[in-house]
Amino acid sequence: MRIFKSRVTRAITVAAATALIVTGCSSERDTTEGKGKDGAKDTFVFGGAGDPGSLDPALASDGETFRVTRQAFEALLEHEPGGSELVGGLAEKWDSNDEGTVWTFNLRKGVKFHDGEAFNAEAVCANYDHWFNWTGTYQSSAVSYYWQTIMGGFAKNEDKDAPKANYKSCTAKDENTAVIEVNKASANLPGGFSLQALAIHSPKALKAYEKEEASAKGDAITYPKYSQQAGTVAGTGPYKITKWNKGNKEVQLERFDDYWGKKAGVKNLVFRTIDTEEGRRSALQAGDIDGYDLVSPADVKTLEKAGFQVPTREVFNIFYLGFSQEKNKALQNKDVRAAIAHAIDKDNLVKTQLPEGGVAATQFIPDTVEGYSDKVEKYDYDPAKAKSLLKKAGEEKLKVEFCYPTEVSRPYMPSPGDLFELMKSDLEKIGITVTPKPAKWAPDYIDATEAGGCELHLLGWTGDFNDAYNFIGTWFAEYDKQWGFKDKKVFEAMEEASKEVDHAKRVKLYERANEVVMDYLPGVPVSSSPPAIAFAKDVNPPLVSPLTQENFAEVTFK
Amino acid sequence: MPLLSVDELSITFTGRGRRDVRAVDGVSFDVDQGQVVGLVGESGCGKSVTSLALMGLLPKKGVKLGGRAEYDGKDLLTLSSNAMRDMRGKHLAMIFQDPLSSLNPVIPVGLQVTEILERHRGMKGAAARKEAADLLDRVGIPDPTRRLKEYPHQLSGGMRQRALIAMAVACAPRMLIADEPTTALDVTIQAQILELLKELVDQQGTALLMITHDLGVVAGLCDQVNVLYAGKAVESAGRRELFAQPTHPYAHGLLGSIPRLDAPRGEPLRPIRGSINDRIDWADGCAFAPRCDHYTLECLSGTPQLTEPVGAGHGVRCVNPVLTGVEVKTLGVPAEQAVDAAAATAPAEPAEPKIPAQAGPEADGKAETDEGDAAPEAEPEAEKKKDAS
Amino acid sequence: MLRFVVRRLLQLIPTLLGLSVLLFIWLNRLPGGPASAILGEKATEAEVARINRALGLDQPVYVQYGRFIKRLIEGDLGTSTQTGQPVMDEFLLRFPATVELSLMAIVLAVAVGVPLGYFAAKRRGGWLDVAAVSSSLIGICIPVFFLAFMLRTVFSVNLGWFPSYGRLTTGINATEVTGLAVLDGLLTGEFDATWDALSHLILPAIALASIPVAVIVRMTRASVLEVLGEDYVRTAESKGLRKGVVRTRHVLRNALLPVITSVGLLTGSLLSGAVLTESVFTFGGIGSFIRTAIDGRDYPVLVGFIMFIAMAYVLINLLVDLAYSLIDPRVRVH
Amino acid sequence: MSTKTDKIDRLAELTAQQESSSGASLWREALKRLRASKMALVGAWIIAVFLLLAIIGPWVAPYAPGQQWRGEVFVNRAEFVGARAENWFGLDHLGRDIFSRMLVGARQTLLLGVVSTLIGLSVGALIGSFSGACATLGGRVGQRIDSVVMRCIDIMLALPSLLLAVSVAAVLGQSMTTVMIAIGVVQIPVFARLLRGAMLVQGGSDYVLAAHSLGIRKRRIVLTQIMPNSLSPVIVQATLSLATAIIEAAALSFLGLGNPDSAKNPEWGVMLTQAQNYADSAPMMAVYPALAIIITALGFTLLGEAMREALDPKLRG
Repeated sequence: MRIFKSRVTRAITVAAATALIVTGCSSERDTTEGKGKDGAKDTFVFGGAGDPGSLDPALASDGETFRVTRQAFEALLEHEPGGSELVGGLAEKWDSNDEGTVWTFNLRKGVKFHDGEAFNAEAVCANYDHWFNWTGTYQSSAVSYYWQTIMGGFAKNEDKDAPKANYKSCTAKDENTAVIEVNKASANLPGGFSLQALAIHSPKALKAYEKEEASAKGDAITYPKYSQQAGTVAGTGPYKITKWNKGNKEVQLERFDDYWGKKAGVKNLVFRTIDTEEGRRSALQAGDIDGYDLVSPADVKTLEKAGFQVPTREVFNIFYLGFSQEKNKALQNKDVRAAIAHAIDKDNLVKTQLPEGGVAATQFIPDTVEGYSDKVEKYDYDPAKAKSLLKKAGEEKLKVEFCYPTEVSRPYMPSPGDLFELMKSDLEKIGITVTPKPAKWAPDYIDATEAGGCELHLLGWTGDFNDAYNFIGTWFAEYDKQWGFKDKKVFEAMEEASKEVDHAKRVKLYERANEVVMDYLPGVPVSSSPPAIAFAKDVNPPLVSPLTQENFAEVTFK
Repeated sequence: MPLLSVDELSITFTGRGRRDVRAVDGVSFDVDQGQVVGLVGESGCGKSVTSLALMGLLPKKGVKLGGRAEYDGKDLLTLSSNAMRDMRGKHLAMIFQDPLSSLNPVIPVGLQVTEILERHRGMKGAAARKEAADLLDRVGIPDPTRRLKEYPHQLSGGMRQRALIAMAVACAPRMLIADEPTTALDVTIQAQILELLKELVDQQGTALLMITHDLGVVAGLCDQVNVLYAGKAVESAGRRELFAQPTHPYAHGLLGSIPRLDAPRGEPLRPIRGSINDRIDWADGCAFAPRCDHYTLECLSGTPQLTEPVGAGHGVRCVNPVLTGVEVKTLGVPAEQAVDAAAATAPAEPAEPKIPAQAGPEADGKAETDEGDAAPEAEPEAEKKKDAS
Repeated sequence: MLRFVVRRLLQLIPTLLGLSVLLFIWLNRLPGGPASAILGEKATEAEVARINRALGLDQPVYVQYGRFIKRLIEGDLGTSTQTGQPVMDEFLLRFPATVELSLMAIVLAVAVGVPLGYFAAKRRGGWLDVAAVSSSLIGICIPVFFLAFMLRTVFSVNLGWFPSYGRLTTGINATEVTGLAVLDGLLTGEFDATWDALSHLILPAIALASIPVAVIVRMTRASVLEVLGEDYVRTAESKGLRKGVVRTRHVLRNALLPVITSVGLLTGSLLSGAVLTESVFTFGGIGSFIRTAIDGRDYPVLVGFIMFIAMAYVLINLLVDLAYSLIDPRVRVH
Repeated sequence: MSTKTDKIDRLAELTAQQESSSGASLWREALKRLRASKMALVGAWIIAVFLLLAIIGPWVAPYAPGQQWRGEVFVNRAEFVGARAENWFGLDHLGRDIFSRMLVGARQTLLLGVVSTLIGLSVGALIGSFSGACATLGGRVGQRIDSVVMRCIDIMLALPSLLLAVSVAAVLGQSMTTVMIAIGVVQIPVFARLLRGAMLVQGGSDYVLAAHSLGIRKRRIVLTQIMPNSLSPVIVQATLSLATAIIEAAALSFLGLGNPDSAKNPEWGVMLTQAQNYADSAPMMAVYPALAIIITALGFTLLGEAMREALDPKLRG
């Protein structure tokens, strides 16, 4: 005992002393970090903005989770690297019947799951059936949001408010052909098959999942244990998840050597959470991480100047100023809405507040999405016209409440408070009195906007896949409290487009729908802007994706 | 050659933005082996400061020392602080006024005794503890081994003072300074402590510098007495001489203000007027003049010199000395007897001719000190816990 | 002694009950609800209703309070709306990091504050005193998060001496024993982990220590000044004891008594500071967790944290009292 | 119990003692000492300048705080406009004049400090004097009540002030008023303890006993004797609270709970928080508000501490 004690004491002293010396020496620290035996850097550390919610993407609906799981799980379809076109993923080819209800997938051969299981049609069906047969808390839309969006409800809906199931069946026609049937054609297909939430897990892992139950206890939903630690989950991706160290806020992944495609460029991939923008920037500058997402637009120039790489993504989101017509009756007048649209100096917003590559928007989808129309009515910046429109409407002393979220940075609006300030001063210029209504993003702000409690509000959307319905369909297909209007022309245009199965025809109908929507002007689409992403100097970065679906297996060190 | 020879000691406090204050202004006295010398005066007269200066316990900053204080041929005032550290406790030891606050409350008494043995006598562990127990036993603390383990707050007031004395005599110092060692104690205990001190002086031949305002203590213990007023010795004499014929009006007044049992009923006390704050600068004349019944214009012409108007070895600093002795007629007894009476009563029957201010001992250090408002009626000897410094 | 402890612990019960009522009322007064916090942008009314039903939020208030209390007694602080994990588990997971950081900060504060306070008092009015007092005053006046921010910019981004965030460098997989990374490294002999953890700790600890240092400097200074004027110090000097003995045994030992109390009870300000520093340095402790809970309105976590602190406060208080009675013989617990 | 409480209690004790012993002269004494203190002098100067700015700031500010320079000078995101003739401190991230915003912010900051301190003071005084009155005059039941109240107050002291603020903000929504209330709430236990302490000391003091023995009603004693005499510790604490309020406000902004309407009513804490996002490209944007906060808080702290020292003989030499 005594010997032990004194040895420990001595060790403490020695270690503390050395530590102080070593940490005092900067070069020492940099060289010892993340190197393999041969001295080459073999760990790529990426700074995320938030902790993932679970390691099972099927339970998630947020980008921070998907960024991690995407490296380990693959869906039937994927998007082309650096673009938004659908391409084969685990399915090499896919097809549907004319009604869009039967989807046939020709699966890739020689694919292995991380746990050694083989990938085949039965595995695919096991996944879809697993989700379809979810019970209990899994049926909560907090857990299975994407499944419900794409496939509707479950085999046995436990809640009468749950959507009706659209998923019918999945059959393994042969080893490499899976057929998925749905009840009704949907605009969300085939795009939905590419969602990370519907990525394919190993059947062995699925069996293990089924032994556990998510539970709702107290005020929140408890995620099942398997999704909270590495070990059980297994996909087919180029990396496998080896450790989730929540205390250190990091998820560690390791190259999967049996990957069917090109093997990952760096052996270890680590996602570490750094909650603040300036924290991530500092970490990159200090050399503690090799890249991070959601770069503050203000930092892009300084980072580039210092030699960091800040590749520009294509835009795939939309940021808009919403009107709640029921909350403020004046907004029911199109002239008032148009006046506001003419008052907003979009170019200034884009130039001063949004990252490089941002563009002013003319409609509620970015120009990268099929269905974008050049013929929509554009409400150009024109304060004089805005004023005269107000006068025409007899609303020269218009007063509006303007909601904006605080302490949040969304991919489409890096700093809402500042965007609000600029718009507010725009509106004041044409004589509108603006009352600021700031609120915390969740739940306060979301609640208020959803309930139509905000006369003017700032929101946006990042597309899940390349289909215009994924944008405008969520807002203008039917009466929505957030917008508080009923307009037959708009609703009909949407309905028509969503029902069309033929792709080319549907795109045309979307263009038309966009024109109708912009003619009605339910809100002001402001901008589309790519969230900036930055990498260290010695990194060959992956192709950046408009859907923020970067594949980190492409990364290598210079 | 005397053991300690203080020559024209002066102590000045200097402070930024403040006027210099000369607390002690040319005090001289000698202490021989085995002799008990008293420094007497009311609070603020400089007696405690003198003792601290001799011990080298005054802060270096803001204090200017003048004159010499030779102990065994070494000038204590110029000794380096390390040399002084070696002297203290070993050659010179001091007993303080308030035994409770003078003992470290969170350390057992034993350690406070052994630490000095360790420092100066190189004793360690059990040997030191045994010696400490012997010391406590010697100063009359019963059950010393148990007491060693106790903390100061567990001891009674008298025992604490005994413990302090034990520490002081632990290294058999040749010179002991006692600063009001009995002030904070109950009267019965006071006598015992004085008795103890007397014994120690007698047995070990230690020289004792007794600092007190208590004339009873002086009468009972001291061989030689120096009466201090406003930083200067105003009268310096042997005990008997002083009590027989207090010549300086201040000393005269001090003795005269002792209430006596044998005084007739209704006889008023005769306190000295005013307080020590009513003083003039020694440079301008006699500092006591404003309170003096005998003062003349002559008193204000420069510092009075120490003369010997009533006999050799009896110095008086006054131009109008009182040559009549303590007013014998009011005392009703001859002067010579008065001394004996005071001496006899002090240790033995302490309740009797005490100075009024001592009736209630100040038990702890928290008592208020309001030096400023001592009314003329107040007893001039009302010694406060803290000396003006 | 034991009775004292038991009594103090019993006193905890009414306090916590009262606190729980307050917290419950507070929770019920809150606008919005967990449902929309869970669902985010995608919430629809029907879904919110479904979640509320699932969580039992549609039941009467007293039923909800009953459940609230029952769960508290079971040590169940609810489930975090952000992470979907039990609040208790989240705390336990992150507690060691905050303990480690706080300990480091306190050690730093004591190591710097006590000597500084002591010498400031010894050389009262000298340059050291002026420097110590004024820097401690300034230390209190710098917003903690700003200090943390400056430290990171200077020592991590510009000089590159210390890591800018986190607890451990990736790739250093220390074996967990106690959860305190520095200690674990020492216990398992993984010294690289120890100094990696230490280097991550230093900047946040300095930031977190800024207020405790200021408090300790001033407490020590005032206390030493008081003790220096005490008679027993003069007694010790009169015994000719060596300087070191006087300083440690007689001055510091007594002067540090009130400082010890204050160190024990800096909990509140330490935890406040931890929320700020940890979130600047993304240090994976309770502090940064609370920060995200504040951002995400994770009420179960906030409520749990308040209960947790109240308990910690009472317990630390108790420990300090016990420690005090051991150090100061005048204080005896009955 | 804690350092905080220790200091508060000591302050209460001291001033109460002084009041009761010889009233006005001790005030004068303290004032004299205060005047000699360099700390107080520096503090007073800082406060004087701050007050001046707070009063005249919004009038002398060259531009409206919300006015934005557009196009011609503030383009291309990261390029900030630094100090120049028209804009002494340069432009912020929205192209607004930082100098004007600092000036207007001085008043906001003062307002915030004063109002929140008043909230803390009034509620704290109510609780503290109630508790103190119970303890001194209420017999055994009163003492029980007092001990319960004080335990709650102690726990409130222990809770991180930020959490209290978050709780308040959560219920009341986010606004300048919320910030003031939140910071005020944090001060409540401090003042409650202070007043209770003062009352307890005075409750046992001679003049209260004398008043009591003269048959003066208890309530009257509290109102006429004890309350007025607790004034000086309150003044000291209020000065220190102003400093705390300014710093707390900054911390609240950092956590996103600051004043949301910062365009027209800029407040230094919010300015500092916003500036941190641009620390890399425009560091001066953070430096101005940070220095302003630190210096102002320092001013109040210096004066408060000097006052405390002047009142406390133990801290004197």
